[in-house]
Amino acid sequence: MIKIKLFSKFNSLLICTLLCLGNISQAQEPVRIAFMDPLSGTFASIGTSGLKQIQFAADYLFNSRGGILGGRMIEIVPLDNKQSPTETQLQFRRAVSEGLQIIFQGNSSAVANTLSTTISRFNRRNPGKEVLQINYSAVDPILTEDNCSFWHFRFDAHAVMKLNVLTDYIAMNKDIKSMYIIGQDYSFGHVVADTAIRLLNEKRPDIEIVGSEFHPIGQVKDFTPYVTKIVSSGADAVITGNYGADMVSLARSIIDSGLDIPIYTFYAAYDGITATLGIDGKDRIHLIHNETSNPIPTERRKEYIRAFKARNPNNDVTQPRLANALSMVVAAMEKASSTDPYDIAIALEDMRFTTLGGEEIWMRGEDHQIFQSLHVSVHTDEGIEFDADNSGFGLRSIYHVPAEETIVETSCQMRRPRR
Amino acid sequence: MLEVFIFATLNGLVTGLLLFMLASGLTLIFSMMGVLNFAHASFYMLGAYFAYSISLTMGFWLGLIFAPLIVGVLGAMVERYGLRRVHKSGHVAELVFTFGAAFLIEESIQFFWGPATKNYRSPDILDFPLFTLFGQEFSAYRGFMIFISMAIFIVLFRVLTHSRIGIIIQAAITHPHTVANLGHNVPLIFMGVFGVGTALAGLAGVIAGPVLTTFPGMAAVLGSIVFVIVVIGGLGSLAGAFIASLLIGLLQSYAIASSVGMPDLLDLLGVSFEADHPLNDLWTVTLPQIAPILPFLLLVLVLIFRPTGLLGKREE
Amino acid sequence: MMASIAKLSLWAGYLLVLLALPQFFDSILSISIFNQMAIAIIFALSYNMLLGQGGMLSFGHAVYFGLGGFLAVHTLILIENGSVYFSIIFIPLVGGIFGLLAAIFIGSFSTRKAGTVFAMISLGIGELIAASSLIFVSFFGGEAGVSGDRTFGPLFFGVDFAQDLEIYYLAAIWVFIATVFMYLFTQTPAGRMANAVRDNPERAEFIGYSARRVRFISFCASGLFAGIAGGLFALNYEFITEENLNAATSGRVLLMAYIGGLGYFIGPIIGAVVLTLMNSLLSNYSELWLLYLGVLFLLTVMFLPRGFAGLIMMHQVAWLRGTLRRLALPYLITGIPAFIFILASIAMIELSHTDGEVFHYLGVSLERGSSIDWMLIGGIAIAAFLATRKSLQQLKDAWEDANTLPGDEDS
Amino acid sequence: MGILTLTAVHKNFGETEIIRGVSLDIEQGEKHAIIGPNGAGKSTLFHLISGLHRVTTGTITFKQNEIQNKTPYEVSRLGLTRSFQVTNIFARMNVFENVRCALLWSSGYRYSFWHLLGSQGEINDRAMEVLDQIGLKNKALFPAGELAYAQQRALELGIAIAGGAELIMLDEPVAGMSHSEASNAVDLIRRVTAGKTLIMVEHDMNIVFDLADRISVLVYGEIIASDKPENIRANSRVQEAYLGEVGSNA
Repeated sequence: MIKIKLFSKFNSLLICTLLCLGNISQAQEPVRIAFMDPLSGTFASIGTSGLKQIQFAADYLFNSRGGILGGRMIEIVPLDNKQSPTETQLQFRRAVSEGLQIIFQGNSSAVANTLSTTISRFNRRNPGKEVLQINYSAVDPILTEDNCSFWHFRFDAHAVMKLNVLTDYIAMNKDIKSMYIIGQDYSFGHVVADTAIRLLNEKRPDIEIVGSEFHPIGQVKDFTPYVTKIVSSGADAVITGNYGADMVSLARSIIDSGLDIPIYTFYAAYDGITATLGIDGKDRIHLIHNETSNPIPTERRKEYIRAFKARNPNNDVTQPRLANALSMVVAAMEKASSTDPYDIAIALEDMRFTTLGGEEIWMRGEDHQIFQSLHVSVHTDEGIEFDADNSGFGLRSIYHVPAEETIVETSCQMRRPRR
Repeated sequence: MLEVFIFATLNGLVTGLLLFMLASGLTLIFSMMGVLNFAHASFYMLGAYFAYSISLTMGFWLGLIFAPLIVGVLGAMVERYGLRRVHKSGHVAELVFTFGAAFLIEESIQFFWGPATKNYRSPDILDFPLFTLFGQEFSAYRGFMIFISMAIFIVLFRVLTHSRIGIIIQAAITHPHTVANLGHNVPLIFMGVFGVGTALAGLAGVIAGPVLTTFPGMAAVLGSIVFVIVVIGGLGSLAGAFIASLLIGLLQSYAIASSVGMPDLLDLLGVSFEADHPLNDLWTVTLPQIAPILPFLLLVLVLIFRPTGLLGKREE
Repeated sequence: MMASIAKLSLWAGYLLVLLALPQFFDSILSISIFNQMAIAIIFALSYNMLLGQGGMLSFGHAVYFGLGGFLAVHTLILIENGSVYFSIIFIPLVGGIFGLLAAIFIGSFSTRKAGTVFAMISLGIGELIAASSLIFVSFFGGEAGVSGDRTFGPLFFGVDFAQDLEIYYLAAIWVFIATVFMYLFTQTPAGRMANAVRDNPERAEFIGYSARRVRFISFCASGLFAGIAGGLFALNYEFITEENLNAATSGRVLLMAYIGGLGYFIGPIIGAVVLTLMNSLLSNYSELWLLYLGVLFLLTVMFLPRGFAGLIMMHQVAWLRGTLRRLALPYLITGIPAFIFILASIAMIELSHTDGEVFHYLGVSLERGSSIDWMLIGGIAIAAFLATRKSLQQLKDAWEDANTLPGDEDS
Repeated sequence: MGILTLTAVHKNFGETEIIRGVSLDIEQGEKHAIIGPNGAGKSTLFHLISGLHRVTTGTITFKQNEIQNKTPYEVSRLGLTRSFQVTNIFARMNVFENVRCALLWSSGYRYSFWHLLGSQGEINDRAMEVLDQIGLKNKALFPAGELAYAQQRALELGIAIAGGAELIMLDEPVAGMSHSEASNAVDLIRRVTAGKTLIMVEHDMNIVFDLADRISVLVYGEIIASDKPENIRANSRVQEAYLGEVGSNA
């Protein structure tokens, strides 16, 4: 049926409905938060999935419960940066133009880096109009080390922290005598390779690094030649930081070659990847990430996931940290009774917060890096309560490291603005 | 070392023959119509997606038959209702049209199938190792790929040398302007050739999809390489395209298999540089690292020193 | 005399529009869009020097834009470090000079032939340099690119260019200068011979000119201006990445120049403005905007081989004859159903792609699951399409009527 | 020694020898016609002289310069110009621009990108003069590609003569024209080549005998006779090889 509505944006509709439900007599200004990630183009599936998750988190956790700061709703404003640093610049200006002062962004460390630089410059030049960057997924360590910024907060463990846990886990497996590292030829790929080699040498000097290979991002048609090298090197396991199609192609080539060795990854799940790997990847694909996927520790989180699935049957809660990040930002707002980025930033520093999963996480003030438990999971269809891509397959966590053991030193020397 | 060499050769062969299946269609189209079809790899991608959708309900083998047919019909329609209209505006317009078509096909695929990777799988019946050598498996599906590509090559060759239409096409390759004067229904032949050429690309997509991953970027990954092949082989030369396909397939495969690089060369010369040398990236570059750009390097060199390509006779 | 006054006032008007724009649209977003347009205009015009004026179809023009931009950012870094000392208003020139040097080097072997050979060399070099930029990280900065701060140079009459608006005025001046020089280039012997070589390289050789040399000069000039655009980009965004010299950027400038209209000097300007607006405005309303862009592009190639500028210029005769008014009603009669058809088609496309069950469109809520809604918009689309088709004949007649001189009706 | 001298010029395309030892000397101011059956190599000879093809062996001298290894533009700069069998103009430029471009090199503008042509009165005046000569003054702003066929041929002649070349080579200048158009064209050629050296290839014998001072007959890559028109008409070898068959249908 066609109904005439006054509001054209579906966000406004939603808020209207919720406002009416909440019986709030006077409409208050919503708190507007930008979500900047690829919503069109090659990487759109990851971005749109993230958008659905943050929108759901805002509605489920806050808007449906009467909003925040005494009845204000959260409005998520999607900004499509196409995962391009250039487009990010344009969208940043749009955000500023529309008065958005909190930007969630996660995909691609390159984008996170340029956004961080841009925001630092902008905030220095435009005092009073500052913008805050909430990085929920970009893991290049430099963002909280040499290039750390007062206006940037990271809600995911960075690559070195993750590799620390991953290599601990690998070190326990005495069957592994040799390791092959393959990655995309860019900064994250290099960080993974360099760190993995360093850490493995420390923890298991007997593991021989039989190969370390870089290939151009998105340029490789067929990974079989690389796999041939892996096979002939006699490696017992593979570490890769590949993502997207490069991850799938690599895994498929390894599986097709009949090579039955574990593959340690960062991004080999969800958004079509789990479904594509299917039975072939069972018990071979390992993933390092935060927040367990199976088993889910608390009933609250289970409910959250079920509610999400009810609203988005074709998507998964791939990044529980999005809810954590949003919740902590809201907590900071409540604590400071303000939506001013400076006040939020101060409140966020050294904040401790208990997640839906019942775990206390800590935002270190020194470098704005989150600390939370990390997990190694395996791709399987056994013991999976919450699968991915509706495929029956999913991640089962098999190794856990509590938050306090993931803490690493930082080289960050933060320049703090004066108020 | 021998095993690496053997497998590199086999891999190179698989890639090379696959590339040839694309390049042959492109060459046919170019020979007849003088159009370098920028969208050729997009039809390859369409082939993979159609086959994926068909395989969901009807299985791989029906996809193998029907997907190329659908792609071919689609290609013929693109020629009939698009390219033919642009033809009168000249070659640049045609090239730009196919460029736009490639753009649109990629966006349409994202529209209909979504941006995520598709789980398009090879048939279970071919899911066994054809042979095992030095502990490495060579999958039956790859053997099947070689078989199909060779079969296509032989059929194409027979048709071109022994059938009436083949002779017309051959004539067109060497004497593009005279065919029109022979009284053949040129528009119909154009449409047919475009359809067949794109169907070949579709077939390549059907058999490559399970191995090379079916995702919206698969055309972009292969597209420019196919161009490189037709240009290196010599525009309009099928034999040249065949040689260039294998050459590029093997070249890339060997480059990846090797592990030499600038550091080895510098060692050999007895030169060394500090790690903070401004050109450090250059001094540490390795052959596997640059393997995917070798075809472009080859292209530029060939065009500079032999603009007609390896076996080409016509320049435009 | 009259003609030159008219021309001068046209240029003055152009400058005035450039400088006055921020008075009317002063949000940060619109300034950002204007800056984008400024860059795109120079870049598209420089592309037109190649393809439109010189007949060289390039699939790698972003190389000169990008290399110019990279050098410009590195110069900014040098200024920041105090290694060199000059005002950043000259940064676009730095980019231009490097674009020129790159063009001299690459043009020395790539301009031997036009046509397919040139197109393929440009493609190969474009891919080569784009791929190399990811390997040679110390200069190109990998996928994150390199970044430099523009506020460290000496002040320019007290301006430190911290704000985008200040950059806009600088960009406007550069756009004006670049446009003037690119226009003047078309009026020089080298510019005219570029047209001649485009039309008939063989003949051009028999009037004393080396076709290769003529192409080379156009190519270098084009590289220079592409580099200036790249330098301006560097100033505006204070960073540059490999995506600014890859095939996608090269493709986009081809799109701009082609949609705008290659044969006309003003064409690329129109193309740059239209595409920039689409890019920054349309992408907000629909995830599918690239799909629409693809459709628009194909339709342009098929039905408007001379682009938007060509469409405008088609009306010159009617304008001169004063019969343009006669076309207004016929255009309206065809235009309204055509517009409805487009709106209805978009509604169907968006509705089939929407995530939720309800899709809000032009103040109307459509339900994805409702077959009545589908039939309704489908019906509107078909009706509008048929109406458009039916009205085409009257438009054609009116067009004939407006463009035929009274004398030659029977000829 | 004349303005143009060919000495033992050979041209092979692969195995086949197209030009088999042509020697020819053309005097300043001479109107010279080359005739011969189809496939005799007339156009190839033109291409060799004008630099489009390289000679295999032999020398070509134009005004004391050896030109057999020079490119078309170098030859053209020495003062030798030519037209083509197939109309060869700058189709997308207007008529005036076509002629002005042809004037550029000889006016010394070379590859200049610092002169604005609009303000160069002299070259614009001269372009208009040429247009006047070839009768296209009123079509000056017309796109060249939209002219009628005969007008395009006239324009091509205009392009050829505009640069002030001393030696003008015309390849079948009246081919494809009606009778009246052809006779107009002949008048035009006579007018614009007055005082200059002309070499032409032409099939229409009336025009050849009308225009030429001297005729060379090229058969299978060799010149079998080169003489005054009346002597050629009388030459038995020529009649046997060529004129007999052509003469009957001319």
